Amino acid sequence: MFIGVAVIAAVGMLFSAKETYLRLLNSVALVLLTLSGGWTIRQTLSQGSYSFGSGLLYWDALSALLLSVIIIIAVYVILFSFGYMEEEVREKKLPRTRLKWYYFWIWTFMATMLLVVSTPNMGIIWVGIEGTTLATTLLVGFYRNKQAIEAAWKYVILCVVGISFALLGTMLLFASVAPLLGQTLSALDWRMLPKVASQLDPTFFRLGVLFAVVGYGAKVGFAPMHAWLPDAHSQAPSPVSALLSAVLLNCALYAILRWYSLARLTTLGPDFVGTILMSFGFLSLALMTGFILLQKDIKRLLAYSSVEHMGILAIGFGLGTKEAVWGASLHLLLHGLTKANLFVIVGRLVQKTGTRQISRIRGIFKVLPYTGIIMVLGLLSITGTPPFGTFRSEVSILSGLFKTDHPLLGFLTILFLTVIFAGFLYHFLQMLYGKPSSRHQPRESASTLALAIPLLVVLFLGLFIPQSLDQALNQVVKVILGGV
Amino acid sequence: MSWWTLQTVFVSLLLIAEGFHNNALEVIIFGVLLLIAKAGIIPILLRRVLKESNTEWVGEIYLKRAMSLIFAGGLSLMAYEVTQPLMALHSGYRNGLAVAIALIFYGLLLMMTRKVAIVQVLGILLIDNGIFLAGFFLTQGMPLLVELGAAFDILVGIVIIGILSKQMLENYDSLNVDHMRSLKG
Amino acid sequence: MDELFMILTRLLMGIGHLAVILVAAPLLQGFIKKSKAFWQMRQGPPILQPYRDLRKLMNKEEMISEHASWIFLLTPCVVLASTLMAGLVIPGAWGWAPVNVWGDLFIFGASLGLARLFLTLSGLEGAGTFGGMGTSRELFMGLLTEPALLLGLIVLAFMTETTSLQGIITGLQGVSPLFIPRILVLSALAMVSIAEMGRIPMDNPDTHLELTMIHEGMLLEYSGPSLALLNFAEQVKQFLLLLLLAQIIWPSGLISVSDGLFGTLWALGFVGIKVAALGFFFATVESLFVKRRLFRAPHYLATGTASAILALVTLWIIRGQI
Amino acid sequence: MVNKESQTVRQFLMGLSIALAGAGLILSTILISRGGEWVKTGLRFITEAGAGLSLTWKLDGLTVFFLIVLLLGQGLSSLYALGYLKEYQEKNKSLWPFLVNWFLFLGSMFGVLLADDGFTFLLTWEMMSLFSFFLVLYEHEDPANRKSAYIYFVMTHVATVLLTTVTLYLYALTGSFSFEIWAGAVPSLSTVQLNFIFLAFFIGFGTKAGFVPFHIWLPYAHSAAPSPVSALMSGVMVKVALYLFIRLVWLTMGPGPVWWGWLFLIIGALSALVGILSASVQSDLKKLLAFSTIENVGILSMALGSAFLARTWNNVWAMDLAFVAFFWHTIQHMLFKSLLFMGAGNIIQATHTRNLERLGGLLKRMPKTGLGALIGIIGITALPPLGGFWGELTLFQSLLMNTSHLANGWSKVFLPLSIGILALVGGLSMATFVKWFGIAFLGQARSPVAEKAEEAHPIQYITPLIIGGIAILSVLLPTATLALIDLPLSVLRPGNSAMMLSALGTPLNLSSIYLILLILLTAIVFLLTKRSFHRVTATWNCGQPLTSSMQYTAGGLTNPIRVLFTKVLGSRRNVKGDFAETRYSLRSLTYEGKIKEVFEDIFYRPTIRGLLWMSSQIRKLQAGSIHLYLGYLLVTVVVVLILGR
Repeated sequence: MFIGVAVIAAVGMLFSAKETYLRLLNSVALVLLTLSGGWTIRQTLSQGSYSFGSGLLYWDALSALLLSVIIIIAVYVILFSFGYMEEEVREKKLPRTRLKWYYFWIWTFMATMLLVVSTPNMGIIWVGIEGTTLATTLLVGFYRNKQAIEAAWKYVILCVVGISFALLGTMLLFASVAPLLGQTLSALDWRMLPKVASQLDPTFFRLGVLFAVVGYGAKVGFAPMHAWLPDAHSQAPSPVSALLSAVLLNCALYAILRWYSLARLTTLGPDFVGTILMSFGFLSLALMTGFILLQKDIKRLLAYSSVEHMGILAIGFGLGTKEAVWGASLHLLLHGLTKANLFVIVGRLVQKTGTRQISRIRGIFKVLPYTGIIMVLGLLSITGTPPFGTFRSEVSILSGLFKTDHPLLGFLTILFLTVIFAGFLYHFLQMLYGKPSSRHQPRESASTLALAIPLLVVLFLGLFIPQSLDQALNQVVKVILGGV
Repeated sequence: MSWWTLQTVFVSLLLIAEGFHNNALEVIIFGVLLLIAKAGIIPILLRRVLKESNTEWVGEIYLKRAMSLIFAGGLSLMAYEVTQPLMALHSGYRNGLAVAIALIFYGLLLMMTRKVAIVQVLGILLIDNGIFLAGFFLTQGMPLLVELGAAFDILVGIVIIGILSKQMLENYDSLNVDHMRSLKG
Repeated sequence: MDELFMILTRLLMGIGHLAVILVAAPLLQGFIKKSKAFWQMRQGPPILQPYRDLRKLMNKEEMISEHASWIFLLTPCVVLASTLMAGLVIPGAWGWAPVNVWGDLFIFGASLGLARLFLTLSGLEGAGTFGGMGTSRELFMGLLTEPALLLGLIVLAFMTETTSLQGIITGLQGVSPLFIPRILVLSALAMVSIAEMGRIPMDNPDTHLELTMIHEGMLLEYSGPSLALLNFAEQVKQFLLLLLLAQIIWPSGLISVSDGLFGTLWALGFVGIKVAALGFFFATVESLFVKRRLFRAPHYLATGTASAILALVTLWIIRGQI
Repeated sequence: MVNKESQTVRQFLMGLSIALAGAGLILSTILISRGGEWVKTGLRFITEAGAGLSLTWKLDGLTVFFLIVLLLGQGLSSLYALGYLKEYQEKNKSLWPFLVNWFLFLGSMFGVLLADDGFTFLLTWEMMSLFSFFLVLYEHEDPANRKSAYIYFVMTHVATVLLTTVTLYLYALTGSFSFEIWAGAVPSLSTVQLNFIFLAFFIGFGTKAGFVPFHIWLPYAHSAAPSPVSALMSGVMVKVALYLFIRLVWLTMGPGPVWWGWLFLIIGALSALVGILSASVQSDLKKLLAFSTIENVGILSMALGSAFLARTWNNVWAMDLAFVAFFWHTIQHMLFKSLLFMGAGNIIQATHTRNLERLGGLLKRMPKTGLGALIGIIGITALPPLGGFWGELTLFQSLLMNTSHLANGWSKVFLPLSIGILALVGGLSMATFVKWFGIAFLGQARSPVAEKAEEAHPIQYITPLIIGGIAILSVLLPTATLALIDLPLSVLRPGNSAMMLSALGTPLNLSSIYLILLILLTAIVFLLTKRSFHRVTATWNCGQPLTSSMQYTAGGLTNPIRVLFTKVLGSRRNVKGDFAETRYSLRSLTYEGKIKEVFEDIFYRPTIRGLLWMSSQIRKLQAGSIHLYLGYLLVTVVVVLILGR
């Protein structure tokens, strides 16, 4: 139903580019989205699962988690992008008429993502992921300058190619299932699949799952297939970057998780995919240290850190112990919130200082004190410093590493995290203090602090995790690990 | 280019034939749609873009022909190697699958070696064909919904890439991907 | 009641102990000067000259640098006082020290350290070059002597299984005077006390030549009573060091009431002889050697430290514990 | 103009901090006087953090002791800050960052002291680093301070890597974070595991405590922070690190192999020596103090080492003595170091320079600060009658007892040698602090700023004097101090230690007698010498007029040391003379002495260089060519297909 909302909204956007009209329509759409989505989530969590439209749409705890992430961040980001895009228009970066296209693509994007998390079908999920790529391509290239187009081009080419492998994988899965469940759509439905998982032809399934993980992995941005990610995330308008980093990556990961949880039940054994995930995650983590230490562009910095966090998530899920998966699920939520907030605040910063070069941004505390405060919070949260929630999630992922006795891996992971922390701290200290170099010195009001809400949530979750959330996460763990 | 069109025609005809073979209507319809879309619309669109771009595209390659042939050979070996264990398939289909996967690899290789944007699009389409071929050999066609979605996605994708390449022309006035190296590190 | 009595006697004895030290110190100084004169074929000043000098200085008017602060005035008293505190732990003629608990051998060095601290500080008071020079060199000397002194005493402590000087002295009676570690320790302590007394080859007590002086440099700004006190303190320190050495070479045991008055007097005289002999010895050494450059000091004192360590090693070897 | 609002805020919040400290002290004294089993067994509190995780806290004798140290430090430095912050406020610098982080920093230190399980420990520990980092960063206008803060935070984080590793490792082994359960599981571990865990703890805490060679951050951070913060960091925070040694190594890991003790002893001696050597050639008012902190931490670590050795050679007396020395010195160093940092703070606010070469003659202009500082240097150089000495005496004694208790072996040589090293350290520290005090307070002003200096705000010189008073009290009433020390001791050793303390108290009890006698004698001497009349004249200078440039400089005063230890300090001098026609008549001479940061050059710079080189290599992956990226994709597919078969 909220998919419908999104689609309608998307179409609706095209009619007029008046500020008031867009604001109104967006707000309405957001309210509807929140209501229907929230209701669905509640249903799902209370009943364990919830289906709609004769089982064509189906949610369990995992989908609910993703759904909530999507909705929360979407509301936050879209509300922010009102002011942001208006500012862009005022600064003649964009013609006003393009605004409607902006919102059109945003909402199409939303629709595809909602489709991804609402369908119980491996095939449809592929369609949805591919859809997200297409929907965001033009958003990435929205400024239509050389760099933007370059980024968009790399983005679409790499992702489409990558994804097509996932399709191949899906076909192989279908081939292995068809003899058991018949040539019907429901053969790819993961309400059915677990029942026959143990009888799947391992040769087909193995090949399929390999293709699928690589394919979706390219979309998640596992190193070394991450190359498109920093370009796309740094060239897109900041709200879009926020959506890409905080939501889209998670959706792609969600697709992998579905395969993963299926693979755990097959004759391949629980650790087959887990190992692949962990190695991808570890590689991403290790490589990102370099990119983050020597980084000149602040938005690229954030993009690379997204890759890093995807790596952490991959490790967490790949470990497959209860604790680690719990932590990873929590981390998925927290990273989404943090990264969205950071991209939003950095977007604002870039807008005010007019540069993305870290070396040119100085003395934020003098010029934009409140932005400075939020950036400090963001820095601490993204680097997993206590008392922020990310610390807790990372600790439980790491302890998973230790419990499955990889103490050396665990040590290295902590070491990499620390190096990354050092890099972040260095860049942020450079930007926060010193002499403000920018010519114009915009003052700002305390209302800016309202932007920090997600971070405050993360902070709160670091200090105390409410019962309900814990239960929800435990359900997620059950879904992924298959009735552990 | 035209070679590719031919290939597409062939693939979709294969589908239709298959459809008649186990008289499944949707497969036929789908095959026809595919024929129209790929053999009709896309080539035209690409040609349009090409006309606007006055890029002559001979020899804008990274690898020497010989090298790329060697690579291709290696990749097709790989494809066979990968598909051999699939015992459930009878051998003809298995080899067909191998061909299909090899086709996908060729597409990737093509995209890697050529500099002109359009060729990369061709590469994508090549991969696409490969996948459909594979789908044909594996399971006589996926569920319709998925097939449709996939085809639709590809179509939209091509359209969007077309738009992009127009914009690329506006900015770089050439379709040479090699100009786009500003985003590093 | 009787413990009050005990405390009183202890106090009285302590005062007596200090009194002996106070009286004897200048005498020793005079004797040493005399014996140096003997080696230099001079007649030299009369033995009682130091007393006269002190009295003369006490009645002189005092001059104070304009840059000096209250520390400058406080120093002489503190230096003398802390030197006397050092005296409290050294067993005197009757082999008894007012302060004798375990660990008091550290108190000796530390009290001298306190004196040094104030002396060096007031060396900087004058804001002149010489004071600073004296301070800088004195600090340098200090940090070189301390390890040797401490290690030497520690070896003795190991020899006698106690860390109270009185215990050590009484314990040493049981150790043969030719016991090798004991001799090594003696040499170490002798070297140290030469440096501490500010005598050749480390320092020259008789000259005010700015290139050579260390101790005198710090005193340069002092005059009148303060100077008297500082000189007096120096003499006391010298006496204490010689006393300590003397006791180590030929310890005089605890006397008991049974010895009677004669015994006590004899002990006193005996100590006097020992210290005088040592004084003569050092006078001889001083006349035989020449002053060394400052940066030769490390080698010299390193030798002292080395022999202390050697003493330690040999001690364990002889005891067959290594 | 003075910002009224921030003034009231300052006064209110700092007052609050003081009040809290006072309340805490009273509360703990009540608790102690009530006595009871909790001293040994400990009181437990639990706070739920949701999701089946609960933070557990524990209060026992050991904790209480350090809590008292912390509260004392908090109260005093808050009192001092009350005056110190005035200047920022007059400069219209916002006080909020300072005040907020101040409270959070103190709070997290409480947390670390009370933590009873690994997770709580990690949480509070990281927070402690974080907020102290912000405090160091408070004077961020100066880039040097930013650099210092950065070095500090990164170093502590690298150390925390090891701590996190160990915590999680133990968690994985025992399935619980609680220290008790760890302690229970330790016996089942192999020696290799134990040694690894120990080493990780050692480096982790040692970095925070400032052991050589992990000390390089300390001089930066402690000198960059505002003086009250320096006082707190040097006085209390390093002690917290040492506390964790006792809590996690001594109590949780139990007796280990002998080399643990030796490691503590040797690293301690090294730290003491290196720290004081670097301090002696410093001419930066606060860096010097920071280096001396390293020295004192070294001494404390030697005490720990002696205790460890005593435990492995089960020599109870030496162990008790070592611990008495440890706790005694902990208190004394906290007092004196905060006192000295406060003195330094006053000087800095009065002259706005940290360079000794530009100071001089301050005793006349800031007499009360000077008095406090004098007490401070007597205490910190471990001279009688003040507390520093008696602590070292006990340490010497315990080392001696360890030696004579041994049947045989080379240890009987090495242990006394460590005493020799301590003696050398004592001499060096005297040189260092004579320089610190003498150059700053005595003689002539070396620069106009020093001439114009004025006495600080009353609170700022009263606080140091209060500290001095407390220090003297702790010596005057040694029994009270020993009673305080008895608290942790009763946790650390089986059996009752009260009897032992009274027996061993003798030299410590002597401390009061010594003090009184010394003062008495001084007074007598003073009275006996009738200083009838004295005249104030110019200093004798061979008849030349005396200029301030004629006095010894800070560099010159300790130059002999610099020359003697050239190898260790890696000191280089370069003298440029500008001669007239003959080389006997000199126009001008410039002297420049440099000290290499040996350890930075050996360890740290190469590591960092290597890291950056590696990352520059990694960045080459992102070359910008889409063909390359497609290549990565293809390679990944192929590799995964091959490996996945």
